Amino acid sequence: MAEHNKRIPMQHVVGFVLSIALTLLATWAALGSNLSTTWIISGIMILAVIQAGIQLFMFMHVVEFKSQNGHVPWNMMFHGAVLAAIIVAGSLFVMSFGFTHDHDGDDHQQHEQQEDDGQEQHDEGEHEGH
Amino acid sequence: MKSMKQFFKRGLILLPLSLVLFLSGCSQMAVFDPKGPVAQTQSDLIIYSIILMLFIVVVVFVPFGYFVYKYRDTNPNRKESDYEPHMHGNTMIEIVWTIIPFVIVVALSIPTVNTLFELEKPPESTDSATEDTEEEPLVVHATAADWKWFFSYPEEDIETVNYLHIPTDRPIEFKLSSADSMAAMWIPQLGGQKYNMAGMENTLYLQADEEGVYDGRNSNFNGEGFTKHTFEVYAESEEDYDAWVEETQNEAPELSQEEYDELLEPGLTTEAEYSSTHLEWVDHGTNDGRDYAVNRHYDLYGELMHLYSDHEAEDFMDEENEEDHESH
Amino acid sequence: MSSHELKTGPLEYRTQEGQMTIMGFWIFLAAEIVLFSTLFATYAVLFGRTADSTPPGELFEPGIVLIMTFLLLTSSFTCGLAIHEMRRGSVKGLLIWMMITLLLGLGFLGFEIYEFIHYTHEGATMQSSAFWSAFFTLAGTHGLHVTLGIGWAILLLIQVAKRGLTPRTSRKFFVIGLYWHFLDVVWIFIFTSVYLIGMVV
Amino acid sequence: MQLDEFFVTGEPLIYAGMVSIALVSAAILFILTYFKKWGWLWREWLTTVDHKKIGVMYILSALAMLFRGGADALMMRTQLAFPNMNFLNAQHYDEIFTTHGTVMIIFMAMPFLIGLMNVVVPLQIGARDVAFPYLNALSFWSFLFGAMLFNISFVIGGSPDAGWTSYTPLAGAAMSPGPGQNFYLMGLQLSGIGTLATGINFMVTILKMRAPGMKMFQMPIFTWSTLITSFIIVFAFPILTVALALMTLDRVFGAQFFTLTGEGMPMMWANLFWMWGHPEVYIVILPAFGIFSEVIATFARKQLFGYKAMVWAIILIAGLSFLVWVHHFFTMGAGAFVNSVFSISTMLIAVPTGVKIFNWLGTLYKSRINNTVAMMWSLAFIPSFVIGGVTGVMLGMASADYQFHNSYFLVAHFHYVLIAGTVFACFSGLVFWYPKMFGHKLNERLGKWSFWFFVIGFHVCFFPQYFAGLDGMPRRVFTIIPEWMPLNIISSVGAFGMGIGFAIFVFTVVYSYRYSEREKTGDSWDDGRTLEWATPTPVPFYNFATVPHINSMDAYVKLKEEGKTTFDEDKLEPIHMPSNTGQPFIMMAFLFVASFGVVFEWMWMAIAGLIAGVVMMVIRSFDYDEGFHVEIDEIKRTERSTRGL
Ligand code: HEA
Ligand code: HEA
Ligand code: CUA
Ligand SMILES: [Cu+2]
Repeated sequence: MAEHNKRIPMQHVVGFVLSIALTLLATWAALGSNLSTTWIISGIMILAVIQAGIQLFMFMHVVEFKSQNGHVPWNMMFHGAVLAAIIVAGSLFVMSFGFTHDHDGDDHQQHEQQEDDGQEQHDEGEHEGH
Repeated sequence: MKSMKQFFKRGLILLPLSLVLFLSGCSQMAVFDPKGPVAQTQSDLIIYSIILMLFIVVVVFVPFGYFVYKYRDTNPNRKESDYEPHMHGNTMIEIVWTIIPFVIVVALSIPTVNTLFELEKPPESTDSATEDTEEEPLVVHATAADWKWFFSYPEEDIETVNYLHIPTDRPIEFKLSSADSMAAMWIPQLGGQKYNMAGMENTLYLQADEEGVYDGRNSNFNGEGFTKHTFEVYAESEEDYDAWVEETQNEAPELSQEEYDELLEPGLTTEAEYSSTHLEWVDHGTNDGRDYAVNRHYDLYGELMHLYSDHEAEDFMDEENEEDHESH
Repeated sequence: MSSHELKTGPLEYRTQEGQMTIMGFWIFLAAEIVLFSTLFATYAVLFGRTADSTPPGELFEPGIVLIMTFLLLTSSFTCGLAIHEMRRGSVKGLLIWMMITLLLGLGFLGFEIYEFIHYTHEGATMQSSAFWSAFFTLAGTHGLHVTLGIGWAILLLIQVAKRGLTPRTSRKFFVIGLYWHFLDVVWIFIFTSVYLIGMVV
Repeated sequence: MQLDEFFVTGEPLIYAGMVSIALVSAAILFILTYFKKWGWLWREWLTTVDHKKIGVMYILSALAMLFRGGADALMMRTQLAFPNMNFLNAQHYDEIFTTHGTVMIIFMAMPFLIGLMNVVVPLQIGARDVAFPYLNALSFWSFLFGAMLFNISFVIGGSPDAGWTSYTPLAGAAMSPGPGQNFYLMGLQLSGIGTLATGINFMVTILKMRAPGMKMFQMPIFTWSTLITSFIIVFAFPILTVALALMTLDRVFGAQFFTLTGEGMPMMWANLFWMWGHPEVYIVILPAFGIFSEVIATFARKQLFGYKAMVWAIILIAGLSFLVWVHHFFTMGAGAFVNSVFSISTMLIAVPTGVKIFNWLGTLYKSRINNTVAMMWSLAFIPSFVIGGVTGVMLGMASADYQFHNSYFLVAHFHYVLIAGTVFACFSGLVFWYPKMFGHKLNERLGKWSFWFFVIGFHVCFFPQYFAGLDGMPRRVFTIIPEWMPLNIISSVGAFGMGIGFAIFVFTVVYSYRYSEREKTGDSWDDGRTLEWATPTPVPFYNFATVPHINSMDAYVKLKEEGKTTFDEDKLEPIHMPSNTGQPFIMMAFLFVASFGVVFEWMWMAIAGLIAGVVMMVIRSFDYDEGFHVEIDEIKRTERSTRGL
């Protein structure tokens, strides 16, 4: 990366501009647009992942191979992301049956996964009152 | 060497030993003495898995014993060809011993998944006499509290403490919840357990095919009184059951909220029955009922009972229970 | 350990000790990812469990959060510039950009503290419900990391002022750079999945 | 707080415990002072950063913890031997199984294995120390202070009593008031920091400090298992850190994560606990697998069968270990679909584990077995562990687990894997590497006695428990009903058999210290295959004067065949070594004080300790100590004397 001899590191500037832009886009999508909730959530989560990528690749030199660290940084970040997915999605998947929102009466969403599997009557029977 | 031989023997002895124990024990051990369709399914599944596991055990133990015996350095019959220090592997055989276990796992998974889904439904009638009547399951709310059990029959409007009556040949739909700590309702001879948790409700289907008295208990550790957190299940014919219901409705006192709150206090209690249920003012299985007991008795949970195994508490309970049972 | 010295390349990678520390720090960051994802998972599972306290939709304010986000994003950028200056061999550039980074970080912290106090006044505290416990713990853990980062960076500023750029000091700065960017990544997810989603749902 | 609340009172056993702790401490202080050993202790041990010494300290502490956990176990088995025993009351029994489980897994099994890793791994890869020696010392002291904190609960404040799993809401502030549960939280938190640091340390050590030329797929298998274990540690321990922190917030600061009030969610604790807890059990089994591989290959005098498959099996097991946690709460009611998914993923672990078992059998095939004590422990592992493993798979069948869960069937399963796997490996590895650590072998004849007592006792103790479980005996009951008596008596007899085995083992150590021949060669067993046996004994503090170029597996076998040693006088260069430091010890002592403050909710103490700990970190940051160089002359002198040149 001969870049580092230059006075102004373009990579950083581009990364910065992109992250500001993506943040604004996400804010607009969430607060200004009238997309459906599902779309907003998945959309802004994707934007967040892209931003994380910008930090990792443009600021953190995650693939700086001359560092003698080989694939380790990249590898650790990748597996960290996999674990993050397992922990967050796994917890939601497993714990969803514990939601006790009988006050807002919207417990069907929580059982989606199981219902998808043709388990309608049961899950509802099993967890009425949630 | 002496130790070598012992080694070899132990491997061989364990096998028949386990078989003997299994065969002689099958009729007595609670899990292998099922008294209803749910426990029956589980017992069948377990026996099926034990057979496969014994196969694996043999497949490992036999070559193990043989190699350890044959290739020991001190074996007087060693041949030159018995030693190949540079053998590094064999792809063919490695594939074989990956695939066979995989196949066994598949063979275990299929019935496991099937029964899992089956257990979420009321058991299908096994008795040909009742086949066409297709009875609705009897709903019983089983609520655990430190350290007693409440069984509420909403339809019948009765409630019992630390024991319950059920009709045979009819599925029971247990609505499990807890007033405070997490418990698990387990009646080994009728089927496996599920957790009782405050603020939520689990459903457990069980059914008895044979009349009798079965031991039930909380199997999930929940503090000092855990060991005594038990109850008894009286499975009886439809008629006897109906008679019991009627008798309880007519003769048992009503359950007042004050009395219920007192019962909820952490500690042991005796058996009791009432002609109304606590569901009228609280269902611990709902979000609103989750902190009912904690709010009332917050400061009492930490108090020690100094429970010894032959403490008065137990004697007292035994006596009371005997009196009680004359009426059942 | 002196055996693996390099003669070229960035200072921080020249000694084997430097390489190992940086690799170790990447591994530590992986552990941090897991730490924060556990907090996120807890937050997600406890989402909506506000009991009788104020729901988040009524308290979250896009304005403040957006300012906080820009402060942190900018600080991440200036931190990148600081490390860039370091690699160009400029102690002065490093010091200046790093101090700007810290000021931005302090600004972020100031807003966060203000925000927490505000919520507390509105009756949303760590104790009021599962949701708020999860919220304060997640955001608070991030805030604590920022605080530690600032303290740590100040120590390093003193060291580099005293010793100039050596393999050792530049390694330390490189590592704190990684840390700082990482905190930005975490914040992006807090911003998105806590605040934005909290305001949408 | 009153003094009589501070000290645990009322139980003769506890008074006895206090008296013995006081006596032992006094005796130690007296001996140290009398023989003027304080300086020696500080210089040689408390401030050391040498991986070998740290390893030895880990192992000694772990043996002490095995004694403590074992004493707990014997008390439980006494209470359970007959119906209506009144040796322990319910409360005391609860405390004892809680501390037994926690001590055995966190403060015995893990530190024992980490100790062996510390001693062996740098030697196996031809390194002079671990990557971060200072951090390594920090890890050890954090473990030891964590363990001490947990153990003093026995006499001060009261022990935790909610099980090693500490399920909420039982373990929450409402149902378990008082410091007991806080000891669990802070003890584990403090030692957890060290474990995480160890994981990072070993990953970097193995990735960056291998002898020149040694490729990943030429590493000794124990090194491989250490690498993968470290990987699991790095990804699993932060989950525990968070879970413990959240429960601490609940208990000490009134947060509502796992409470019944404020819409907290007790189930989430179980979820988080097992997300760490399941990987944890593989953290204690994978290094064990590594040890067995080394020992079996060495004493079968044969290359490990299917090395590559063995490595990939470890990797696969590690990967799967993060996908099965729900099997610990199949009965929570998550529904048939969730249970099916986790049931299948659980059973899949049988496949790579089976590959390992069969490869060990393959190693024995056409071998020349030298039946030493170390080998006997490893051989005994194979059939015993298979019993534990296949019953594990039975537990993995969710619909059957409804009947096994929380019963003695489960207790039998995990002792079969933990003891036949982890404990046998600890004994095997300790006996195997003992001459490297202490310069003499353990007496083989006594070793066999302790082996047979322990192994037979083990089967007698735990095999009947499977049947007790099938007969409906739940775990964690403090007294049994008459129907379960026959099985329980047998089991208790077995437990005491193990106790005798352990006692003989301790005797063996003392006996061998006095009577065993001192080691002269580095390759104590004559059949060493890996680089640790290429070092002279005692191992010089810098390990290798010169490091050879490695280009094959079983590096030392090759060297021996070629008639070479690792020592090459012409290539000597000054060796750079880190200096000793008391900082890690002091830093962790402060954090110990802080944790103690949290346990009793004395915030002034917690904050003071924390500030002092932070000050130590600042001092460390300004510490530019460069270590020192060992000059060529000194290296020559050392090598000549140890190698007898
Ligand atoms: C060293 C520790 C260790 C190890 C290695 C294992 C290994 C396994 N464990 Fe175990 N387990 C524990 C420690 C361990 N466990 C502990 C401590 C608990 C209880 C905690 C508590 O509640 O307090 C527990 C609890 C536990 C449960 C929860 C039960 C319950 O609470 O109801 C389950 C359920 O699935 C389970 C399954 C397994 C499986 C499938 C394996 C597999 O990895 C086993 C694989 C090995 C083999 C199968 C044998 C060799 C293979 C072959 C010879 C090939 C052919 C075999 C087949 C095709 C089957 N374990
Ligand atoms: C590595 C882990 C490990 C190890 C090695 C052991 C070792 C032993 N365990 Fe433990 N055990 C657990 C991990 C372990 N256990 C866990 C996690 C639990 C669950 C806890 C919970 O439910 O929360 C548990 C629970 C548990 C129970 C169930 C308690 C209950 O649910 O009510 C029992 C009961 O028998 C038991 C017994 C034993 C015995 C007899 C040993 C023996 O192997 C011990 C042998 C060692 C010694 C005996 C050394 C002591 C020696 C002396 C004191 C010398 C002097 C003695 C004489 C001369 C006789 N254990
Ligand atoms: Cu919800 Cu159980
Ligand atoms: Cu597990």
